[in-house]
Amino acid sequence: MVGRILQFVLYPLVALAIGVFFLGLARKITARIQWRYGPPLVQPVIDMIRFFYQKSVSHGPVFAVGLIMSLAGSIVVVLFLPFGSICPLSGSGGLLVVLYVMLLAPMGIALSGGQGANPNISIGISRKLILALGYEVPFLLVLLTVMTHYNTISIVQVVEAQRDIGWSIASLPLFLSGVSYLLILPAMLGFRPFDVSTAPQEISSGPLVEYGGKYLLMATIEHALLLFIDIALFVNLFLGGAGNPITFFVKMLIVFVLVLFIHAAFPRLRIEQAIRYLWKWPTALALAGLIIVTIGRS
Amino acid sequence: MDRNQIAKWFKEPSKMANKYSLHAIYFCTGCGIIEVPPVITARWDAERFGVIPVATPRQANLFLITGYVSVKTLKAIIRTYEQMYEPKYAVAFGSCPINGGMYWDSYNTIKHLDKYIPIDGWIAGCMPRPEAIFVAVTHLWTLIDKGMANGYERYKKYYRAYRRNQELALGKLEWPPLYPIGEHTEGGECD
Amino acid sequence: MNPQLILLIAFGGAFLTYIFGKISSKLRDGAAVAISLALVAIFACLYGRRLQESFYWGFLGLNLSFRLDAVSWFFAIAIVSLGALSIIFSLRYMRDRERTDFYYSMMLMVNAAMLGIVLSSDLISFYIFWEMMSWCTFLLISYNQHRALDAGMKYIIMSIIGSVAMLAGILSLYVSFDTLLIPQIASSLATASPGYVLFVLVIFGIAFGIKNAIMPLHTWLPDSYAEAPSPFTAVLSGMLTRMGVYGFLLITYVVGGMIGGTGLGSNVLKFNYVLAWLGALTIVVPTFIAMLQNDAKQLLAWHGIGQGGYMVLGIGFGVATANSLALAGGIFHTLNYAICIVLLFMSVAAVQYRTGGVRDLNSLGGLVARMPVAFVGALLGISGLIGLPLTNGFVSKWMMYKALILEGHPFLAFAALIGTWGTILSVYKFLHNMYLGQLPEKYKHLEKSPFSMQLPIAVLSSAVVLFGILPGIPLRVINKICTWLGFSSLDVTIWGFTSETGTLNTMNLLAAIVVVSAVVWVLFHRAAKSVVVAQDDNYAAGAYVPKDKYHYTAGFYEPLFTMLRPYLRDVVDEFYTALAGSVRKSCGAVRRIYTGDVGSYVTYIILFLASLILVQLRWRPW
Amino acid sequence: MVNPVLLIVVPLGFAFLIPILSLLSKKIAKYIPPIPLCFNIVVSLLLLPRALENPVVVSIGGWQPGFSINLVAGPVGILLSAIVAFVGLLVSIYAVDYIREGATDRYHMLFLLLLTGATGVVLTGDIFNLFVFFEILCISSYALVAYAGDKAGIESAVKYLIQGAVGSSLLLIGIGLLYGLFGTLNMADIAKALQSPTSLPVFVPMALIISGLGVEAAMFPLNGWLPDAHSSAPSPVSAILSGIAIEVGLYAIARVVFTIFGLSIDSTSNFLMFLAVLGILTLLVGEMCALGQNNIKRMLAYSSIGQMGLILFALAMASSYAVAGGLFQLVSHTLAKALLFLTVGYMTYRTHSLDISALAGIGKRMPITSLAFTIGAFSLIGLPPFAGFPSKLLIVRAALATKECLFFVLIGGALLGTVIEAAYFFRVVQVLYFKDGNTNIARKQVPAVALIPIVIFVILIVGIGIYPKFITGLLNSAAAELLNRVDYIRNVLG
Amino acid sequence: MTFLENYVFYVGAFGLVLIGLFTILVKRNLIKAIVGLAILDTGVNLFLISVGYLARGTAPIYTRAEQGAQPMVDPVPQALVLTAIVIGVAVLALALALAIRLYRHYGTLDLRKITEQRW
Repeated sequence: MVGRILQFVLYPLVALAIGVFFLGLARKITARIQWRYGPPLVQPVIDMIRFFYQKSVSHGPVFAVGLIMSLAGSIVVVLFLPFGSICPLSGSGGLLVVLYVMLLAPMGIALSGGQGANPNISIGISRKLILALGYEVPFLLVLLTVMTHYNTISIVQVVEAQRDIGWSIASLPLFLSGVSYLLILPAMLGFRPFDVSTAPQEISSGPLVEYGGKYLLMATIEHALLLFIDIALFVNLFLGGAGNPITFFVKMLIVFVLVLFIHAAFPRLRIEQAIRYLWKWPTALALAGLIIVTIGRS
Repeated sequence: MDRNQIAKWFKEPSKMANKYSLHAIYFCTGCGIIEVPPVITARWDAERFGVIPVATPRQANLFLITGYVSVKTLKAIIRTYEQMYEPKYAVAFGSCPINGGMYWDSYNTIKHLDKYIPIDGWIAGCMPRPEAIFVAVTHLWTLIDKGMANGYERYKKYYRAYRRNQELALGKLEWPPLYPIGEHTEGGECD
Repeated sequence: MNPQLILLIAFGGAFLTYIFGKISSKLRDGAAVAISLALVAIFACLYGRRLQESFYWGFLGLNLSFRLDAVSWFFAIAIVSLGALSIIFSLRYMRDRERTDFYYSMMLMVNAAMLGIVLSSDLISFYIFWEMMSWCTFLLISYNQHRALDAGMKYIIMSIIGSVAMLAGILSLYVSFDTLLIPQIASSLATASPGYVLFVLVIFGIAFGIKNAIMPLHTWLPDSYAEAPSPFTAVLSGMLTRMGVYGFLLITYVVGGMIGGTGLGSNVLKFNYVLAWLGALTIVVPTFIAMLQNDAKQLLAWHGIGQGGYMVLGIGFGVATANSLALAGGIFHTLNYAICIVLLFMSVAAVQYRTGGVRDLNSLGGLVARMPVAFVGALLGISGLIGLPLTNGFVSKWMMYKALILEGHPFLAFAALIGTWGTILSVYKFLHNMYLGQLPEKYKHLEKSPFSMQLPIAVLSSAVVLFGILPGIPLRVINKICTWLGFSSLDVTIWGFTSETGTLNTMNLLAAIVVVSAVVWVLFHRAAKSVVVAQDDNYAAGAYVPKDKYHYTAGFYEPLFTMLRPYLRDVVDEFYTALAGSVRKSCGAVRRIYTGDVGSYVTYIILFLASLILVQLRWRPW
Repeated sequence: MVNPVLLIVVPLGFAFLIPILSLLSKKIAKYIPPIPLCFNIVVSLLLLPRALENPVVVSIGGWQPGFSINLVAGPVGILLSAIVAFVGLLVSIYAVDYIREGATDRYHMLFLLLLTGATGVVLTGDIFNLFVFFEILCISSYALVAYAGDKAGIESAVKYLIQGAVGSSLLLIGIGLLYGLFGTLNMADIAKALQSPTSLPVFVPMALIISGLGVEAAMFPLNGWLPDAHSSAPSPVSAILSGIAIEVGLYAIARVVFTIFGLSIDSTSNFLMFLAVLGILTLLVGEMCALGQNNIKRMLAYSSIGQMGLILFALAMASSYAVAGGLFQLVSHTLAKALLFLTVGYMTYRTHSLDISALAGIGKRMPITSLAFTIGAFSLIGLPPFAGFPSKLLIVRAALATKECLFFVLIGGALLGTVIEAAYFFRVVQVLYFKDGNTNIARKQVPAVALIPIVIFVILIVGIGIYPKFITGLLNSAAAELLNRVDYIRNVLG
Repeated sequence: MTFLENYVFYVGAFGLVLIGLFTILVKRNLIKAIVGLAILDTGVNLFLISVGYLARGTAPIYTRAEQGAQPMVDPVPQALVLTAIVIGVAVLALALALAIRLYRHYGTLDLRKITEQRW
């Protein structure tokens, strides 16, 4: 019981730590790729401390409530994802619940941003939602492929099934889905070339325009957790999860660095280009995977 | 980081974080902006010091004013400065904001930026080299450490005067005062 | 309390209200509220009761009979409670309008007719009440005049097409089996030929499909929803349209014998698969069309179509695969959708009431500061529509998705899931453009919505959350419906489901979300204080954004639309419009027969005589 | 001892009394028509119990049936004569106020003559007598259509007259041929002599008679006069023409087809099928023409054509259900259409225009009249709980019960017609209530004397719609009588 | 010849009917159409008479009992024709009256032009 409670308390903190580490790593590696020295790895932490202590303005209650909802949603999603052997809330609805709880984060940001009443926020949210629609099409297809293939909606069972038959990404029908997931991962994480919704140069970082101080802190934490969630989901579904947290972390790290290379090397796409891309190759791959799985099943 | 640093972190986390996380907002107000890209890109890489450019004053705590300030730009500068959260630092770049520089007799530039918003540091030169920006940043650190980078407090204290100067230069401002002005009295020009 | 008495109260109440209205408007309002609340009380008392009444009333030798069982109770309680809430909502909304007597009596009449539909146990009384509902609805839709007239025409034409199809179906059943009692037909159909069963299914499918606005038959809906008076739109979208769902359940029951028996009637299955796919189509296309709308009610109306697709998908699929989870999901979604959409329409109506009828999304904004209750209603409403966890919509959608995935129909599931994303995009636009964003100067001093509007919104909002947290409450009744339809019952707990393939426990979710939110809130609270500033104090590259000069939210999803607009035309509607145009044209051509020239008329007479004799000579039958 | 002859003699006498009495006072004429019509209703109701048991056969002049002119007051006859008298009564009450200009005494005389003719047609047992009464009906209706003396009325009357005269000539030729074949004019006698309608010599008179009667009964290609006449006549006349005259024509066709020629669906189905097709054709053409109309009375007239088509279709199915349904439809159409014309009469009187668009906003100015119009329209469409619903229900059921593909298709056409009908009637209802129109029209009800018939019609429509048993018994026996040829012959000839 | 002898009245009657119909169909003038109606009526009447006609029959009056050996023509059609003639006259009178009124309204009797009441 104590262990379970500890899991509940510690697991989100671990996830947050990993997420923040990834944020720092992202800045560092990007800098190295750009032939810069880069900030210290703890720079995001320093930033977050500053945000914590800095004053801020609020545009109304929804401005805060939306962010709280968003962050809470992200933390709850973390609780649903197995992390190695740690999995506090696995038995409560499975992947479908994860899918829906994941909606809380963008919805919260969108609500909060809406209250901000800034033209850049409007544009940013509009782009964010459009982009979300863009990557949700292949993403949902991928998830459905996995769920149909293993005939379960529980992530834990997907992980267990992979323990017997090897990684999903190595098996044929799911290979396509895995590739598709990898292709849309930058979009899900808001990395380049899909960072048009928060483009700083163009729309003053979009939904984040009015955030400062603790608001920005929460948005940063939310982003860190998003990194954790999306990558952990990939690792769980396609890379066989892991028996212990360390292996799991290593797998996540590999995937993240892969995404990071794309992030550092590509310019930003316009929103139509992004959608066009997302609905072309990743969707085609995911669809092919789903068709194969469906045929194989029947 | 030595032990001293760590002790400082525990003692005054807010001040330390402010120091090492200078998120800068700058306007392309004048020619000085040409020096900023080298500063933030591979050649000089300001990110080493935690200085990164951000897109909005809400996230920033460092305001770089790069070059001369025309009257029209002044309005945007004031607005942006007021929208930054405390603690906030303004650094003027080049000689024009200091005294008008080569535009000293222009009808359309302001001469002393300090009359309109409080400036915490000046970088002289026309143009200053990128290294000068690093010097400014390190100086700013010192000032922050000593509690002397307190332009925002000055602004609050003498807001009435600042506002009056701003209105003298720009005419009536559209937005309401940031701080309560109270009843308007004669005099009280700062510095 | 027998069903006739209830109907007598309902219909009599409608008439009485009209008469009272001639005496005093206060009396009328009181009567309308009292009658609707009395009906709610009656049905609340009748929970779990089973009634069956049959009496000969001299209707062409047909018995009219009424019943009350799980399914009719479920729908009836929804009808009367939503009806009562809309009546309460109307009190202020309709106060200074003309013809309010007519409005109230028609509202009560529609409710009474819907009650009649769900309480009737034979098809002829079902049909009578169905038609009464149709024309009452027509009158109410047309109430707002101007553009409402076309909407009303569209509605009534499609509705009449549906009901004549249904009439033919009903009478064909009567001719075949010599009975119209639903249970007897159910037992008779078990022995009918498969082709005949398919005929019955299709013809009733058309009738109920039109009412439920399934994709190729949906075109009446958007305009009608948009143009009807808003409190009535709530009823129209919440329950009236969903009479189609009730109809599908009825079909399911009628042909249910075929499923329960040994051989699953293949035609029934095919029909239901087609239904499920149509449901999927209905989810996707209208939901995306909804994004294009700039009229708040039109937007919600398209969602009305889309969400109807979920119900049809759930029921059709549930029947096709004998999966009670999907079926229960479909039925539950009917209730959830009704609550949410009524909530949303009421919140729109509250805004309309205060802003003087504005419902153009491009000219509203920022109303959260002025009308917080309406905003909370709208927020919970859209959360329910999307299916965010801890709202009722989540549970029903989860049930359907799970069934679809585990039965191996990922494409249907995909349609439903992507529909959710379409929903998010469009309802966010709705919420944002109406309540968030900038507040236009002219609405700076808008008053809060009056209490009689806040009350229904509050009640429905709490229902959204209550059924989301404790889905077991309605699911217990729905379970009974499933068993009535001949399906296996579900393992329902008060918190969700327990089964091997995947459980749902809303308590876990609730606890997690509440605790985590509390922690986050504490963190938030511990951080440096923030100052509340005016909405227009925001950063736009240092410029001061002049008030009311710009509206940021116009063309909210423009990049997407430029991509999708060519594909998101309502082709069906265009087809119907063209069809109607050509019918009108051909009617004009037919009229030319009457040339006005006596010579041609006499020629017709002689030709007719000649053709009669010709018929005799050529077509010699005798 | 009431005698069916009274049903004809009394109105006829009163009709000729009117010009004489109006010599005394101009105002008295308009109060006269209700008297004989009330009398007729009473007589019909008194005859009803007897007629239901056994048709009352009266021979005139004391000759035995077969040689004399006789009246056969069976359930159909009594039913229809009661309806004629009843609708006539209500319309005449309405006309007390409505008909103000022109030679009012002659209007009332012609009105009574028309009703006399109609009563005669439904009661007579003699085919030439039928022709005579028919001519009475027709000539008085020609004159009534022209009553207003305006351009439209005269033109329509002339056209009506020419077509009607041609039609009655055809009818007369047919009667002559029948007489030449069988040497008798008594319908029962002819029926007895005529064994099968299959031979050409028998068929030709039938074709001639059907075409002749069809002109009056508004069968599809023969109804060129109807929209003109019904729309340009004064509204009470339109009500009578639409509500009674064409129904009587249809009754005559049914009588001829079923009783004289003995067609039935099993032996000689094809001709009846042809009639059924014709009925649906009439229905569709009527409804389609009505759809685009802007003239409200013309629209109603076309709608009458459509309804006639439906009745013809029902009668042509020749099963007892179908005929009962057809008669029910006949009754409900009579009530509804008379109601519609009466309400429209005052509406157009108020707006000075026959355009539908001119009726905008009338719902607020004349609420009761508009409500009555709405109810009439709903009843015609066949919406519950109005009288049109059970009748349509019966017809559809009968068509489905035939289990013949053709009838399925045809009933599909009929239902399509219903949809079109709904389209134009609902449009008018919208215009009445939901369009803002001319606000100059004062809010004023129709005069009470005109309101009485309207309200009675409404009550009847709703009453029959809710409780159709009220008349179904009578209709069933009427249908049985109409179909049962053998009984008819036995009853008449003894 | 016997055919013509036996059926001459029928032929004549139908000839008249056809002429009448032809007139109504073809003639534009209302008066001519009315004349056509009259011809049609006459034809029909003639036809009715000839239905009851017997060659060399006597008038059907029983008072001349001595002629009993001779067949009598059928009296019924004659009665019918009397009625029909009366009706025909009434119709014609009405038609002509209406024609006068129509001319006042339209200033023409051309039936092709009097088509205000249509579709």
